[in-house]
Amino acid sequence: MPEIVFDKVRKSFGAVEVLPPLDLELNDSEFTVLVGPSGCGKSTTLRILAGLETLSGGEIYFDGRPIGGLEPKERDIAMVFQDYALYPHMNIARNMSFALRLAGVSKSEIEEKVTRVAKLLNIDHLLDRKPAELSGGQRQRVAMGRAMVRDAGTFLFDEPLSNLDAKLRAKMRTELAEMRDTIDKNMVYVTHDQVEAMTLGDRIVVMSDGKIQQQGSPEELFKRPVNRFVAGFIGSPTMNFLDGELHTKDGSTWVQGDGYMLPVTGETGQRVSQVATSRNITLGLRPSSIDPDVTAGAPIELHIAVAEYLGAQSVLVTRCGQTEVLAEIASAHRFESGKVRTFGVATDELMIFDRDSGLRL
Amino acid sequence: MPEIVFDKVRKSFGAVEVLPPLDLELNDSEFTVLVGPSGCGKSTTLRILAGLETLSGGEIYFDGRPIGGLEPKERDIAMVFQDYALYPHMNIARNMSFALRLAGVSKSEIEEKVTRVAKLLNIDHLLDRKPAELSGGQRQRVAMGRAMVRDAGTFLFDEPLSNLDAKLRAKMRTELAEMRDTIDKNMVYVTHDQVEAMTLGDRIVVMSDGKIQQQGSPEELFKRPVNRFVAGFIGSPTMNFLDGELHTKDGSTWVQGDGYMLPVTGETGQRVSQVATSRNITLGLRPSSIDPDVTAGAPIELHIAVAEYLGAQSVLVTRCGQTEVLAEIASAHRFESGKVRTFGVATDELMIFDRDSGLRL
Amino acid sequence: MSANAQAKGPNPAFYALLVALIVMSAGPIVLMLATSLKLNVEIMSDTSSLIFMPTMQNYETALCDMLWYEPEHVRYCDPTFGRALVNSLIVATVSTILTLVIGCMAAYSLVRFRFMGRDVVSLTTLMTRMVPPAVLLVPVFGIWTFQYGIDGTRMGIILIYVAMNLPFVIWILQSFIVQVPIQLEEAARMDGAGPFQTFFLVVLPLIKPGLAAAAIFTFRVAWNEFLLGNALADRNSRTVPVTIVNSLTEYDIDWGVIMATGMLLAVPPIIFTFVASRQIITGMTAGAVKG
Amino acid sequence: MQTANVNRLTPYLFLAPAVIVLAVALLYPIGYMIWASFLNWNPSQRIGEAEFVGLRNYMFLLQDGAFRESFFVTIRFAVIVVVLEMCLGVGLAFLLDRKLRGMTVLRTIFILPMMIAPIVVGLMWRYMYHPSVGIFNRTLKSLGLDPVPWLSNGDWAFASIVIADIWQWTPFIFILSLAALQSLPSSAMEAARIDGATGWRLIWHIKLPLMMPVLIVTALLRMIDAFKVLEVILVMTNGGPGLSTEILALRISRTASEFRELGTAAAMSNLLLLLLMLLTLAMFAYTKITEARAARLRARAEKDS
Amino acid sequence: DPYEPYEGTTLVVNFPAHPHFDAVMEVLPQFTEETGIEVEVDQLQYLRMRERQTLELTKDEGDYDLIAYVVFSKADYVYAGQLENLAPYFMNPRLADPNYDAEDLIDGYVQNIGVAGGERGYLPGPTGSLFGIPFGSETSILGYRRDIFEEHGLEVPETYEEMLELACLIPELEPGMGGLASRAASGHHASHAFLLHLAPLGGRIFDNEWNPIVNSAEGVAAAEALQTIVGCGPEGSETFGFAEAGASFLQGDTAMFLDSTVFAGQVNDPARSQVVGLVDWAPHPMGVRRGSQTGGFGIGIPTNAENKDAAFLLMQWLTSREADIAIAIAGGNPSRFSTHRDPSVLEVHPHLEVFGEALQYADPDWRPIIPVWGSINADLGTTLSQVLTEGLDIQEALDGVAERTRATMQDAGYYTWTSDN
Ligand SMILES: Nc1ncnc2c1ncn2[C@@H]1O[C@H](COP(=O)(O)OP(=O)(O)OP(=O)(O)O)[C@@H](O)[C@H]1O
Ligand SMILES: Nc1ncnc2c1ncn2[C@@H]1O[C@H](COP(=O)(O)OP(=O)(O)OP(=O)(O)O)[C@@H](O)[C@H]1O
Ligand SMILES: [Mg+2]
Ligand SMILES: [Mg+2]
Repeated sequence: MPEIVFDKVRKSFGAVEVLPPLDLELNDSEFTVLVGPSGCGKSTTLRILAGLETLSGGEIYFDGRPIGGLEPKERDIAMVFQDYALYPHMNIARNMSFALRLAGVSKSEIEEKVTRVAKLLNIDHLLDRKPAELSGGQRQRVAMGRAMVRDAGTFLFDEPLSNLDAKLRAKMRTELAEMRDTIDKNMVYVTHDQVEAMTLGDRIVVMSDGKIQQQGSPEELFKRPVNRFVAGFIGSPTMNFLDGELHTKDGSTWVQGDGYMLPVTGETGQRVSQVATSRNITLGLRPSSIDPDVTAGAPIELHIAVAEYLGAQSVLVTRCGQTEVLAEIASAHRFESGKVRTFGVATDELMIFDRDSGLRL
Repeated sequence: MPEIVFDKVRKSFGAVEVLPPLDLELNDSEFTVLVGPSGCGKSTTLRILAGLETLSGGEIYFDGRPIGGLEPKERDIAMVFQDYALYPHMNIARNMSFALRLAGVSKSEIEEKVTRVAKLLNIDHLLDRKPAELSGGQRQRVAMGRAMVRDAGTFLFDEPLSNLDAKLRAKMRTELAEMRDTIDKNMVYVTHDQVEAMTLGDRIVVMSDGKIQQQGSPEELFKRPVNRFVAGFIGSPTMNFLDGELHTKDGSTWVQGDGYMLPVTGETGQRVSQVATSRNITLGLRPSSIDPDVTAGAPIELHIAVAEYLGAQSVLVTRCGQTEVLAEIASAHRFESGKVRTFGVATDELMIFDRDSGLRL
Repeated sequence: MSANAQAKGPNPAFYALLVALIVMSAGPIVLMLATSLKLNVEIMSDTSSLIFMPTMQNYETALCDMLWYEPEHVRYCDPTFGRALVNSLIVATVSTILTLVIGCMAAYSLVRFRFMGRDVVSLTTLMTRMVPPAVLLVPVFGIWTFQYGIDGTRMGIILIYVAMNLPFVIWILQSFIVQVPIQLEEAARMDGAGPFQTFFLVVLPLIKPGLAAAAIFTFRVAWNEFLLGNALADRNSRTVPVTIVNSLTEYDIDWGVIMATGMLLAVPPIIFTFVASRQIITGMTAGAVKG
Repeated sequence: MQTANVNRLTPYLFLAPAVIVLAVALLYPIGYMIWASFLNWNPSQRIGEAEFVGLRNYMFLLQDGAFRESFFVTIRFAVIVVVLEMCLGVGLAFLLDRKLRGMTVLRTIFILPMMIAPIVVGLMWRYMYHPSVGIFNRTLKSLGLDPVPWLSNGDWAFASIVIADIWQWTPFIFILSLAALQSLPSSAMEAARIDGATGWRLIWHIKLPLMMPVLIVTALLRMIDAFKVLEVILVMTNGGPGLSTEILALRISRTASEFRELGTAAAMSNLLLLLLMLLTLAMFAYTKITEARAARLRARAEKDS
Repeated sequence: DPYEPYEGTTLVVNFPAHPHFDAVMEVLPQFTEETGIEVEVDQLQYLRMRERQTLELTKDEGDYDLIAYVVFSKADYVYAGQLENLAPYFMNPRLADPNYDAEDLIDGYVQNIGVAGGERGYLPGPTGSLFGIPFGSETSILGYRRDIFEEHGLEVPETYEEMLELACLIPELEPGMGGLASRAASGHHASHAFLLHLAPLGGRIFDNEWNPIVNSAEGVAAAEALQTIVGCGPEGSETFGFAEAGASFLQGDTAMFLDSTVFAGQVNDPARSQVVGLVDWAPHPMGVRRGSQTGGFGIGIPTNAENKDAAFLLMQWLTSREADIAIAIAGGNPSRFSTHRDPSVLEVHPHLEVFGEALQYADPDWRPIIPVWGSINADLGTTLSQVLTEGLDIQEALDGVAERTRATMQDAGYYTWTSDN
């Protein structure tokens, strides 16, 4: 339950600099979700926090106390490893209870906890098996269970649900959300799953190449990304980016590009209208902002390539000029590929990014 | 490109029966997606197909030729392992090119292929590293790359994208779809990701406990699941199941349960009306069938508990009587939790399952 | 774990090769056994063949001290064989255990930690292996006698055997410890295990094959060692090899008795090997990590 | 790979028992021995009573033809047996790395030669090499072939001790390789099978490289031990005929106990030690250099990209 | 009763594993019975015993009260002051048995094994004194196959010429049979075999001023004799040690045997021998003089012994006339002339009569007993092995040995008093 502060933490492996100085604060009892492209340094950040990697520079503070030199054991941390790291020679029950046994917890209590968590994870029938005798997802659940039986001050989860099916994942998500709400722990959670990130995080930290791009609540990130990177990273299917020119005239703003011209309204429109007229920008257009109903917004002509059926929704892969544009629409609508059709765009959801710096205007 | 037939294939590990006799046909140049809850035997099926596990019974035929005794090598198969199984002593380039080198492919061709695939996977800057020096997602991409450089007749993918971020995953998905469409190979693909399953599969096979529940095109599975299990498994968020009684009268059908009464229309309504009147059933209601707009369908009163923000969409967790009901709605709508509100249900999307057998009526 | 070679199974050439190798490896030992069942006169004769009347006489001679009856062909019976056997068992077992424990701890330290003087320790350890015991004999005897005062005790013998075997154990186990996925140790540390708990509860069980192999050799050396044992042991702490070598005379090599004793002497290490080599099993770390 | 964030004392705690034992029981006597190489010392004297003669022992050795001869015999012997035993032992390990019934028994059979006391092994081989009643010559004769002067001809005697050593020590390599083989990650092996590596290629590309750390150490240890074999050769040939099988360890041992010249023996063993150390250091340096070079190349590649 | 003060004492003695001492073990209980002094015997292989004693004797307080030592240890132990001078014991009236017949002890043995400090340091002389008593000593003797000799009407050789001639004649008469079994294995076996011939053929290793003369004409003759014997010997004798040479004779593969008397005990043991009852014995043939070997063991009291007086009593008892006879009957090597003539002994071991005769000519100086002998002996042995197996020229080989020996002697300080340095 400490407040954790990363102060200019650096990490390099030999010549490879993974974390350029990183500043990050994790507030008391907060559920922080770390997202970012694969290889951006999420796991490294967790491992540094856990004390498994030495710092190449900077310092970490727990409640103001520097802990750079502390052993993992002394940091009171439980962790789910991305690669599980199960003890191959212990059965599942012993894998899960290892920490408790080390801590000298009583037999009955161990038994009780392990059984409860194992039930929760649907692995209670596997308690006698060795890790080698489990499926991938079952192993991941054991890794998860090993952390969940513990009573640590800080929990670190490194993509703990990536190998589980949607149903189980939903269940686990609920469980984690409950854990977040009922017990008073710091949790840091790495995930690639948008749903997990959005539903679990009190705060989401978006990293790229070891640098923090933005942090904030899920809604903040979705609605007000600071730059093109974050905008493209949050939301699935990802935002469409179209090159264009921004024009302001008489208080109204529009963007014109290869094969489209869209007015920019809403809050963005107002804000952008303050900025210089006529400027090269990148237009951000969420797939969900495109509606088959032309009347729902400004018209745009899209050349339909493929429709990907996803169940209730479908993703239309289309082209606007030379740029690929994805649109998310209800599956009820049917489209013929190869045709050109006019869609309606919710113009108040458009985002404008500086073409060079990528910053959102 | 063989036609692969599983004929009563059985597999048990000691006392644990993983696959009860399994019959499965994988047609020539088909992209088959295997889905099912964690631990249901998907990986085992792939491994048996690859020749890594012995059969406990039954036989597998490639184009009618039994291959039970063949070495993996002789089956002309490329595989992405769920746990990657990279060669720890080789750098990435060598990991990826190993099969090619064994096959005696010329140096320049190897170089060309590896570079191309590595670029595609965004790991071209890592080619000189050893697997231990990569992040989890990077390792997974190497595992993927190792299969993709190959020119095998059958490709097996065991959750190959589970540790990648959404953006990369989308890119890979596109790539795989292209592979599927351009080259003429059998592909078997295990995934927990609904989007992958729906967009990539020519056919989806739903397994549970080693048994095949249903197989068919994505749309078939989504729209016409044979039973409650499949219905619950396909689609995210998962279908809501409400106990109720089915009544038919005068050609119109409705379901009445704790706190709701909904007419069943559309094709299902017609079909069900043939079946005996007054019957205990389970009602299947997709979260996407619930609309905040009451006029969009039959009214249902839901007690709103939480709204989970997902970006463009939100998931409303509500209660209908004692049952939890999820609803997927556009985030634009705002709901106060704790309130009761009336929603509209698309009654033609309802599904009716036999309460005992779980079969869809 | 995985199915090897599927249904085909190894081919006849494999079995032929195997038989040939077994003959090569065990042939001399079978010959030894046969010899131990013959009388000297037969052994050294040109005409003796594979078919002969086996006699237990040589074994009786070797074991006369431990028999309940007095074999009549034995003129003088060495009364210390039983005692030597006990000594040998104690010395070999204790020194094997100590060597393994101390050795694998050191190996672990050398593999997993970076610290000042690591390379020096590592190389020095190896260096100590390079010194022939023949030249160490006198200094060791002198030091044990005049400085430590532990000459003639089992302790003294154990100490030198442990030291002699340590370099081997340390070096060989290093290469096995390297292969244990470090993630497991990290997991243990996250679970609150201290370095010693990590080592004993997680690393040690996973290097079983290496430990077993190392144990086999350590035991073998401690069991068969003669030179230092002879110098350091007094009559009461003497081990079996020392006793045996000391009963060999140059005047008449009693091949039969020597072979019989040789066979008997080999029994404990063979049993030990048999037990230990069961630990050499595949897939110790299977399922531990992915990657 | 190594662990981060540990108490700075921990490594030393793990090391302490071994270091203490080694220091007390080996380094100290070795110190004596190094000192002894500057003395004219016979074993009836306590060390303090011996006369200091400076480098005389070393000077003597450098001029001594027998020592030179024995030096080369040793190197020849060590190189030949280590190479052959590595090949055989590793090969055998591959042969037996499979699931068969009775595998433990089989393994034990192949380890047997190591378990027989060296003296007995020596006697046994001497018996088998016996010119008239030995099994080899007897077999040759019964096949109508000429008997071989196993131990009575210099070259044959050398071959004979090589054969005996291979017989006795191949199990050492075998068991360690087998243990290494069984510790390999099975998943990599499966991947290789999918990639089309079977038989030799699986061994060559996957198994051997992965076993390499163990194999290198095994070879190193075997090499060191080969420089020290004593008893078997002592019993079989006692270094003869002439000096053809008089390996250094034998000469050292005889110098110490038969000639009672501890100083010279110590000097000899110091020279041996020096040689072995150089070998080891060379190997060490080689691995360090290749590692460093690989790292450098990688770093450069990284920067370029 | 001289033994009374020591009743209940336990003496620890160190004996080699050797047929003589095996016989002693059978007689020893009698001592305990007679005197009440317990004896614990530590039997070791003789080279190991020597190693062990070397270390043991440097201790302040040794384990052993009485040791048997190999003859060439005399040089080391006496020089290092580790063996008690026996004079004080023989002077002590409480200990010395007046009936102990010292004259009867075999002269050559006593000189070779027991005495030091006289001529050349290792031989008797006016300055010498006694440090041990021969016990388990041996000399060389010629064994031959009576049946073969009779069958071909051969004479028992009395001179070297005859013997060498016979050695090469027999393989012709009896195809497949060797003439004379000799050891010749590299090292001390070859050296021993050479020395065996060197003394009778009139040679020595050193002259009186420690100059090596092994390469003299006599030396060459001895080497040639060895070469002839090995050449006409059984197959593969180049590698024979004592045991193989003996075995070859016992198996009936060889007609003659010339080596230590210790071997005689096995000839009529059916478990070891196929020539039971077919062997007769003759003295070591004469060259230019008679000179059979002397060697084996003596017993002495270490200076660091705990119970020296009792040890002396045991020593005296063991070498007494009665014990000598008893031991001889049990198969040991007698230390006394009288034992070789004793009827009760001859009844069991008739061959001892010949041995007794041969012993008159035992040569105590057939090889030098000096500390550096070990390395000279080894050099001689390897060089001779090269002569036998690699065809090295004898003169050249022995010149080499002489040269190296000189250097060794020089180093060891033997030429300190000779003029030219
Ligand atoms: N060696 C084994 N011994 C016993 N049971 C095993 C063994 N290997 C796998 N199993 C069991 O077989 C079942 C199927 O495993 P499999 O790996 O095929 O599952 P999966 O469908 O791939 O699951 P996941 O999605 O979690 O990877 C699991 O319940 C697992 O526990
Ligand atoms: N030992 C190492 N040597 C060199 N580079 C390394 C090493 N370990 C990790 N890296 C690099 O550090 C970067 C960050 O790795 P990290 O594991 O933190 O990524 P991640 O964000 O967890 O990615 P993923 O989502 O793929 O797990 C990666 O680019 C990786 O290649
Ligand atoms: Mg990671
Ligand atoms: Mg799986």
